[in-house]
Amino acid sequence: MPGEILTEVRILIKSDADVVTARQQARSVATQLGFSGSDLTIIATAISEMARNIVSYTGMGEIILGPTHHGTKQGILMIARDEGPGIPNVAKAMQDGYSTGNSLGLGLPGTKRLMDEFDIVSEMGKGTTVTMKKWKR
Amino acid sequence: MPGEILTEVRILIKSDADVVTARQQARSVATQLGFSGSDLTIIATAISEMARNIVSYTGMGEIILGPTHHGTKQGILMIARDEGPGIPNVAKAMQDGYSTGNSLGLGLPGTKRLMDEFDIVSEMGKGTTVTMKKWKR
Amino acid sequence: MEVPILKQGDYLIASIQAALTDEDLLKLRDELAERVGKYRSRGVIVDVTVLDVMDSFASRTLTATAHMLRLRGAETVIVGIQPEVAFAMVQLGLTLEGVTTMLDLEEGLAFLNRQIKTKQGAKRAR
Amino acid sequence: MEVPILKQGDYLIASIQAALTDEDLLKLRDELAERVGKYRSRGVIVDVTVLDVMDSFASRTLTATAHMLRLRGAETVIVGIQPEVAFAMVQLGLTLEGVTTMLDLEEGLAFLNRQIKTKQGAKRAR
Ligand SMILES: Nc1ncnc2c1ncn2[C@@H]1O[C@H](COP(=O)(O)OP(=O)(O)O)[C@@H](O)[C@H]1O
Ligand SMILES: Nc1ncnc2c1ncn2[C@@H]1O[C@H](COP(=O)(O)OP(=O)(O)O)[C@@H](O)[C@H]1O
Repeated sequence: MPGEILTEVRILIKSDADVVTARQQARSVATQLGFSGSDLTIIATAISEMARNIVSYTGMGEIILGPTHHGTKQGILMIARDEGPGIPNVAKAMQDGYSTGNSLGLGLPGTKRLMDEFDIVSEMGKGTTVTMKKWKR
Repeated sequence: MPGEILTEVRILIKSDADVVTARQQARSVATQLGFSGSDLTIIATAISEMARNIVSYTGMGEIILGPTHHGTKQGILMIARDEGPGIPNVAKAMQDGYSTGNSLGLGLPGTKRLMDEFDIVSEMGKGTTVTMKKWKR
Repeated sequence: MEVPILKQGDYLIASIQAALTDEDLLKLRDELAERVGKYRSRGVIVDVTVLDVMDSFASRTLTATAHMLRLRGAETVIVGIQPEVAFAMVQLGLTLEGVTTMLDLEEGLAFLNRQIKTKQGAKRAR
Repeated sequence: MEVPILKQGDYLIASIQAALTDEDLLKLRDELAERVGKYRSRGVIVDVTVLDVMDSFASRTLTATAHMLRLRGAETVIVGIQPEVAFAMVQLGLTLEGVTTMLDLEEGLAFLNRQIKTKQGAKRAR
């Protein structure tokens, strides 16, 4: 993604304390990029969900935050990346209520609803990358 | 599973008194394996549900309890096995509220929520095997 | 393992003493339904303090018992669910919907006393 | 980040002071279950005013906490969910099913007072 991210923040995710750090950083980067109000909450919530999935389902991963644009639209780019086991059936994982853990199964589909763009690529044994964008209003 | 189970306890399940015995044994084995507090209750509850399913839906079966480990993680392995009619649609049976009896239909999905690992294999006319693991904290 | 049922004034108190089989639980339900009629009891307390497991069968049976007894004119309170038991129940998805739960016997009795006084008050007002 | 739990008469008030990790939330759940027994509390208020994110783990844990505490005889109210937080929760699909939510601490206390009076009074269907 070089060229697209001008300045970026990377947060290593390996414990549940890092989930808190990631959502705080997300809020801070989004504020710097000019987001406000409920958009900040939405961005922090999305990052919280994706960071938790990294902790829950893989050993370790990272969150990358930075600016993005498309034509005149300005926004924030968020990437959650891990080299964990991957998701066997991404279509299933994207359904409300589907969880291999003991949780609600709303993380992936819910976060997609929070974002303007949401893209997930997962390869068995290689890991998972979720790329999200939220545009400024 | 040889090599994985060092010492194991087997409990024959054929009446509702055996359900009580099974959950008491589960608590006792788990205590010996170093579990305590709410984990003991969770383990006993899971065994109670699985043992009752054996009594309710098949003539007879068994519960096997023993130690397990994965890397440095230590835990308890619990197997509920019967040679009953099997479950025609396991995915359906795993849904909250699905029951062919007059009960709550929470036994299988609820027990999965109680466990760290939960695996069910069922073959029509051959029987059902539920394999569960709970790790020490 | 039979559950002793004590009559105390207008109330019945069933104190579970040890782990119960499913059959014991069904017997308790039937026994309570009968005695509520026999003694014209206004309230029933089921003390589950000693139970270290409350699984789906026990929850379903106790809920059904409470509903049955209400139809027979008695209020039922389940008391003494231990914290770990409550935790496991919630994970299983069991919430004892529509059943009154109180911390212990004392709270349960206090609840029934308030309950029944109000019911009597309402009747007198009519 | 430990959550201070204040005892105020029959109630416990847990005022979350800062962002919580998942572990902090689980500790809060266990601590409340224990203290409800110790202090014989009838009501619990969890004040989440300062939380700027309520994600699926927090929602699930608070829901489980409320159900657990009810089984122990105490009513739970979550207060202070901010409008933007509520908005994000709804988008995520989180609804705190079966949990009472009130605007703020004051409303929460008023609700518990009414609730407990009602419990003392005629039985209402829950
Ligand atoms: N980063 C990841 N690596 C591997 N598996 C994942 C990852 N994220 C999600 N999953 C899988 O997708 C399922 C659905 O995820 P999600 O919608 O976030 O719900 P939940 O986390 O509540 O289960 C998870 O249960 C898990 O099996
Ligand atoms: N060991 C078993 N053998 C055959 N069928 C089973 C077995 N365990 C469960 N089932 C089937 O799966 C359904 C769901 O089980 P469960 O979730 O435990 O709920 P419940 O026992 O309350 O019906 C049962 O109604 C039954 O039809």
